[in-house]
Amino acid sequence: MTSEATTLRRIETVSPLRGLGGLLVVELRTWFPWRVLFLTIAGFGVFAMNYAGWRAGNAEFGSLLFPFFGLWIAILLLSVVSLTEGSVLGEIERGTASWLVAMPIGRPAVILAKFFAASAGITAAVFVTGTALYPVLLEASGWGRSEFRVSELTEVTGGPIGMWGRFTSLVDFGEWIELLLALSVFLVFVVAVMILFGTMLRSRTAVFGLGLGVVGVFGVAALAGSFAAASPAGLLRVIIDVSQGRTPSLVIPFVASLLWTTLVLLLAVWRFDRKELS
Amino acid sequence: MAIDTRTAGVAWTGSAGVLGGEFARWFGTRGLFHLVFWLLMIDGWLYFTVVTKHMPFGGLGYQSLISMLLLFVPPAAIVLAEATVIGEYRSGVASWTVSKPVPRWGYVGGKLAGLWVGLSVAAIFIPGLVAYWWLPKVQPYRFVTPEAPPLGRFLIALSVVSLIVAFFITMTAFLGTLIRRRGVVALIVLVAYFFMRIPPRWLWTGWDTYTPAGLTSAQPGAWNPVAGFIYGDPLGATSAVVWTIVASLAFAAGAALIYQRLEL
Amino acid sequence: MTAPAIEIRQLRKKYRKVEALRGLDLEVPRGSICGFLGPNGAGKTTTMKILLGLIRPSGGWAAVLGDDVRTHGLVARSRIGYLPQDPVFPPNRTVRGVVAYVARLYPGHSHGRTLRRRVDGLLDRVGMADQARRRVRGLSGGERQRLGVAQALIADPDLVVMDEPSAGLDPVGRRDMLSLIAEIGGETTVFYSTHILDDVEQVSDTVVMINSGRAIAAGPLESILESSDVDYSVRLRGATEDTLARLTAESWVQNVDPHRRGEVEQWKVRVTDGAAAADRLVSTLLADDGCDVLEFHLSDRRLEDAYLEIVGADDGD
Amino acid sequence: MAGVIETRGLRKRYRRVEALRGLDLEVPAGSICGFLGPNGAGKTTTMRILMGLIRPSEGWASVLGDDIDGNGMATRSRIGYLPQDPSYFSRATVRNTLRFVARRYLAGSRGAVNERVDETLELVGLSDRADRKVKVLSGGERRRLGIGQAVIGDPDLLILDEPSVGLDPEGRSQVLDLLESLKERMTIFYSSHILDDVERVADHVLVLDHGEIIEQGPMKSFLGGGAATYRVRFDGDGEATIDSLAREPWISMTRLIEPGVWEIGIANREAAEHDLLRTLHGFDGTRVTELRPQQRDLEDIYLDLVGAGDDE
Repeated sequence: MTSEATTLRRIETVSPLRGLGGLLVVELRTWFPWRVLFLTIAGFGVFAMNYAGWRAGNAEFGSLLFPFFGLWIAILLLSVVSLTEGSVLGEIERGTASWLVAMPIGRPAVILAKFFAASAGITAAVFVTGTALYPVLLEASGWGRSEFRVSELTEVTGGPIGMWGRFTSLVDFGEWIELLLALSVFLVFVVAVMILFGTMLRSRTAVFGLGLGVVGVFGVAALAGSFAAASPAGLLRVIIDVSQGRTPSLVIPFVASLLWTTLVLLLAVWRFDRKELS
Repeated sequence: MAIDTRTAGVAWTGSAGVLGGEFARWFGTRGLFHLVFWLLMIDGWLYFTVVTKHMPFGGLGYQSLISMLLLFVPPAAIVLAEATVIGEYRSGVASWTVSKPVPRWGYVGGKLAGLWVGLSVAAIFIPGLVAYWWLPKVQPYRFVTPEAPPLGRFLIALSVVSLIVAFFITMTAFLGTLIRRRGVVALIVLVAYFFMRIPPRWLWTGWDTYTPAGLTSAQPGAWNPVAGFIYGDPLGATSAVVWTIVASLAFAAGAALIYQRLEL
Repeated sequence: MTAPAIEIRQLRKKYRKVEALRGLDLEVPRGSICGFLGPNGAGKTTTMKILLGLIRPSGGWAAVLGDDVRTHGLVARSRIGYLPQDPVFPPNRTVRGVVAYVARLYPGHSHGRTLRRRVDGLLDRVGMADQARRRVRGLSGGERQRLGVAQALIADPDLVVMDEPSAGLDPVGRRDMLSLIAEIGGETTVFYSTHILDDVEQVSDTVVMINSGRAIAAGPLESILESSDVDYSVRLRGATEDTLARLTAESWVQNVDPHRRGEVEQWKVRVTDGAAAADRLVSTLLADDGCDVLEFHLSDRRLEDAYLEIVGADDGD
Repeated sequence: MAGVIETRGLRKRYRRVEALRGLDLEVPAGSICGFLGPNGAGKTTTMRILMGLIRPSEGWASVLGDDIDGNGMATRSRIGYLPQDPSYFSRATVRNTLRFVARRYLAGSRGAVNERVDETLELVGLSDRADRKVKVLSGGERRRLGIGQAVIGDPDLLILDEPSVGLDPEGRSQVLDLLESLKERMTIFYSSHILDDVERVADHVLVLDHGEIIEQGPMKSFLGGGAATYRVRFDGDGEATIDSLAREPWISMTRLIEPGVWEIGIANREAAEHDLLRTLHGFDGTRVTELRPQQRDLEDIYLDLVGAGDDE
């Protein structure tokens, strides 16, 4: 090693977040640009399908916004679970995790890099799709009847629950952004849960199955309204209320969900810290 | 021709070996795990809802049993099929298996058939029949139609659910051998599963005839056809059943053909 | 005339940009124990994967025990036991379960208790008897390798193909592997690749060397080892520089290939005139008092020397 | 001077299997230490404990003076580690992987880091593969990348788990040369099953079996310094030379094996190495055509220690 080594000093600082920067770059590269592009295109595709059918059927505006929203949320939920089921266990199985952790890298940094990268990727997809569609929705809400049947969304549960509601006018842009934020925070919560399962279970299939289960439970609970607002399901509740014309306060479920997410994340960090990497 | 009978003989033993291996796993630890999981997931939850009238399925008895099977088993089948087909390809277990005297179609066929039969027994038929046994013992005050449906129609309904599960297993396998990336394939098939529940009919009017959507999607205010069938409604979209079978066989054949050309 | 165990004619294989096999010709007689040697990336694994029908050749032809691997691959594989390079087994099965599962894939396999006894016997042969009930998931590299050998032999194959069977095995394991190969040789043909050439010398009767996709040497081990050159191996310690200079200056010395390991120097001295060397080598070496000769003798030509020479020559031209 | 690695009573239990049964080892600073032992003896488990990947069930261990129970971060920045079958970021190229590792160990300008990366690529012979994706590398090339990423942080201690498994003879001797050249700047602790390679390069040896150290010490003591026997071949029958040699004080015994070939026992090796050939050559008349030390090599000694075929 030539003399130039003098300009390179050995790292002395000791912190659990060492290496977060380098790891974040690597993890972000798995999400940007391809996965974000994939999610955005899926969002546009679903909207385009809805829009074409809606224009043809000349039905009320609600039957455009509402099914699109239901479908879009469902696909984003499925995407989050499918794309993060391998984020922790995949690396452990391949042996990359033990290679990383043997370096002067904080174990918490490995988990946080995965969480921030996935959250950034998904939030970007939600906001890119959401903001791009807003002008189209605004124009579309200018005509067409304004009452709708909510039952189409509830078909997810397979039972005939008829509920009628009115839909007055499209929410203004500020409220639209709040809706997107609520959706993003819920998805970020699901990311944290998937990462936690990754540090607790041993097979990716189990993580995937449990992930779908949790998303299913939260989704059904939110629709049935039986969950208290102080939970991520409360966020879904808000999205449904807003799209039914009501304007509930977003603060409580928002703060509650951030607390839930932080708690789940800390548990994942603690679990990974103690995990035996053979 | 002598040689071809030899090839046939070897192919038969190899394929039977793979299938036997899968069944041995399903009648061993893996099957037991699934049985316990599904009894809790289906019968446990149904009992909870029927007794406490808490959840949306509350108190609807046999129809909600069929709906729950249609809601929960297909995603599990998709996840398991993806883990088997792509997981074993990526880990190298597939390459190891077909280095034995096992034809590739025998490997793919054995894996898919093993998963389909195993999952159908552990997640559909046993939990379904167990529910059929205990549901009438719970006071049926909330049941839409209290008396038990005829066992024959009930079993046919369970078999149709099993066919729908076969559709999703083979579709995942087909896309899995084509794309071979775990997250993406599961996502595509899960979205398809979602469209089977709420088919975008404005997009293509053929949903109800050519795909399982005709069996799983519920018209607003009515039961999905399979749930309705157990109490005498005609299955209606019999063509959907036929096409589901045709599609499953086509997907399975496609997966086997693609696997034939794969470099392992 | 019974067909040879392996017959390969002008085999070619091209991955996207890389040409792994460039017209390989190879023949392994029945009942022989053939060492398949070559540097990393020479095409050994590609050749074996083609024989096992795992990948398709881009050109040429290959047959195992008379059956063309492309048209009658299945029949061929029903007579082959294969141990891939770093083998992967279904993680949730037990060690005994894997071997029994493989047995059932082959036509004419035994059943029930006889199969169980054969499986346990073989596990004992490879030193895995007390691991029989362990799950594959927790095995170490060496243990996986031993399980790999057992699953390759369980179906009494006529041809055993092994891709670096002793990689990751400890000395005891390697010695057991060699005695196992020697034992099954004779009625079963063994075709195995390895990088540990001393092992090949102890057990193989034929050798095939491959480099960048072509066979560069093939034949009985003795013919490979013969060589016209006269070489001395010398080990010295201490200040050896001027002794080296003096030696290379000698007329009867063609060249000296020095290697340093710790304080000990290992030289390979190629001489042109054997008689002159016998006379004057010792006195030349001892001239400098500061350098001690620990060992010197006519080098008994080892396969590793022949291998490095043949591969070196092939890379050279 | 305390050893670079020290353990006292190190134990590790996995459910039913006792992987380590009270390990007491010491690796002297500045040495190339060969860590030998059968498959499943606990070598990889030991290395993983030293790297903080898994926790010992009992006992104590220190690496570079720091107790491993601490968070071990500071120590890990002075250690280069190559796991048994390493895997890296699937999408990265060789250069990016090395740059990522360098950044974890070294602070400095981008230029300085790139220069260090190029140097390491040169050192392990991967310069022409620098911009290839890691997943298309062959087994041998992956092994070289493994050694490169272990060395790039200029560590004080190198822990390598079977660095040359799967390498061809040429690759193996390059690894030996590389370890040789690194010897001055760092202590090297590596496990291997190819004992004549270890014999050539290691100067300290540890033998582990069934979770316990059964022998450890400098290579010399391992190969048996003391008494040495030599086999000498003469041009003639060598009778006269042997008679006069027998009178030398440091010759313990002489024995005829076959015409012209004698076995000579010598009290101490140093004298033998310097004087034996010179004395023999001194006698005119017969000529010595062959001199071989009858030394049991490391593999023979290892097989005795491990009790070849001791599957009790």
